[in-house]
Amino acid sequence: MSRRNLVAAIFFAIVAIFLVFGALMMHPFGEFDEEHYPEMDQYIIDNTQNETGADNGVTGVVFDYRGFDTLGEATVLFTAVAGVILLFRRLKK
Amino acid sequence: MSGMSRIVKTITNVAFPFVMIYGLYIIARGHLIPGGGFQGGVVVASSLAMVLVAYGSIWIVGKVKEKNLSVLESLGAICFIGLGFIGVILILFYSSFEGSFLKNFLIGQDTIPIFNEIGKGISNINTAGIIPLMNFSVGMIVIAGLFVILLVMAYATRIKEGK
Amino acid sequence: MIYNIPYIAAIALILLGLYALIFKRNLIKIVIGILLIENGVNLFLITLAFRQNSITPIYPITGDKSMSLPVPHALTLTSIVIGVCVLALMLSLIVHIYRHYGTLDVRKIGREKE
Amino acid sequence: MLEDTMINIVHIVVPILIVVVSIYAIYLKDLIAAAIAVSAMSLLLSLEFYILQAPDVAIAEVGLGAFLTTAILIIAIRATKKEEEA
Repeated sequence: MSRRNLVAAIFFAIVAIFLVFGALMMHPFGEFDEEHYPEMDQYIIDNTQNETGADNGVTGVVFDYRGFDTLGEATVLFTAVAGVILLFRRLKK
Repeated sequence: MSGMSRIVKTITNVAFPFVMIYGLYIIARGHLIPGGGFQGGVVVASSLAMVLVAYGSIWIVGKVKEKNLSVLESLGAICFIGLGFIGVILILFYSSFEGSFLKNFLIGQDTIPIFNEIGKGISNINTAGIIPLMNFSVGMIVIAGLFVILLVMAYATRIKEGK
Repeated sequence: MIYNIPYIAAIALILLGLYALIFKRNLIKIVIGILLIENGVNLFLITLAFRQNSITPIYPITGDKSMSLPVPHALTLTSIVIGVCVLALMLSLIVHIYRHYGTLDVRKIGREKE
Repeated sequence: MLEDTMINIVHIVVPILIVVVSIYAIYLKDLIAAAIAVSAMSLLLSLEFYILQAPDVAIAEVGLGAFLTTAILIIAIRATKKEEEA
């Protein structure tokens, strides 16, 4: 094992230890007590039919409460298409 | 990639319209059932990709021009941003209007008198203001973008014949 | 402890992707590692959004059940589409690298012309 | 009662299957087989999303992850080498 692999293995072990301890110390799966109560999500669930008119809460969040995220996502898709066409332009003929 | 065998082409001919209509259904009713612009666009792009794999990219390039798909994608993006800016522009005409970018200006309004009554009987399809229109524009962006990516990559790396 | 299994599965996906990212030398295997990390993060977000004895966030609601949280679902939806865009750009660059150098090994790229 | 027990069993079995299939995606030397393993992993992940009450994300994942990702990966693998050396 070379020196590069040794350093990489040590780094990998440190990250693995932190991630596994983080997973074991999460709150129990599917239960929310008062400390972790999701106030923002509860507000959206209660008001999405009056404020946006959509029955589907996820569509209400994507297109109304967080419309800027959708705009940025469309920009990323546009840029990816432009990049792929630019990269393969010379190989087409 | 050149075309595949006759069995694959026949099954593609049978399955293609059903998958495409299912995707358009998901886009059109995205505010009432699980679905929306992204998911329906992905399903329609999957059906187009199935035709691409079955018939080969050279046949597709003879039928569909790449520039037309770029125009479709740009049209979707312009529709999305335009719908966002209408919420700002309406401030100039109605002084009591509280507008902002991406404001849902069709919900809870009475300037267009009969709009909210259209489609009330047909299972409330017109309840969400501008959200269905945004679903259509995002669906256009996703269909054209993913199909252009697959088409360009498959045509540029095609297996050259007679070499 | 036994009900924390989705958290542990997400962490295992992230660690497997990190292993492929560090120790593999083929470029396409590295891309597969990045895909695994992405799916692990998506699974973690959806797991955070789950509430016990709940339904999907779509009206009408029946009975006295609660709804699962809608904001992490929206974030995950955006993340999945962006992941495919990044994958297409990475694979286009890999095809160009293979045509220029004739190999996919990370150690041999850039050392041919010396 | 029986329904709750079944859902609990599925909550335990499906994540274990996801981890096993992703280990195969790393381990296999043939790159097309690895791409198919990634596709199977995305399919199981969409099943897990459906159990966790997120059908929107499940539809997007089964379209993008299990179909288009595999198509793009196989197009790129066909243009390059099909085996991983050593």
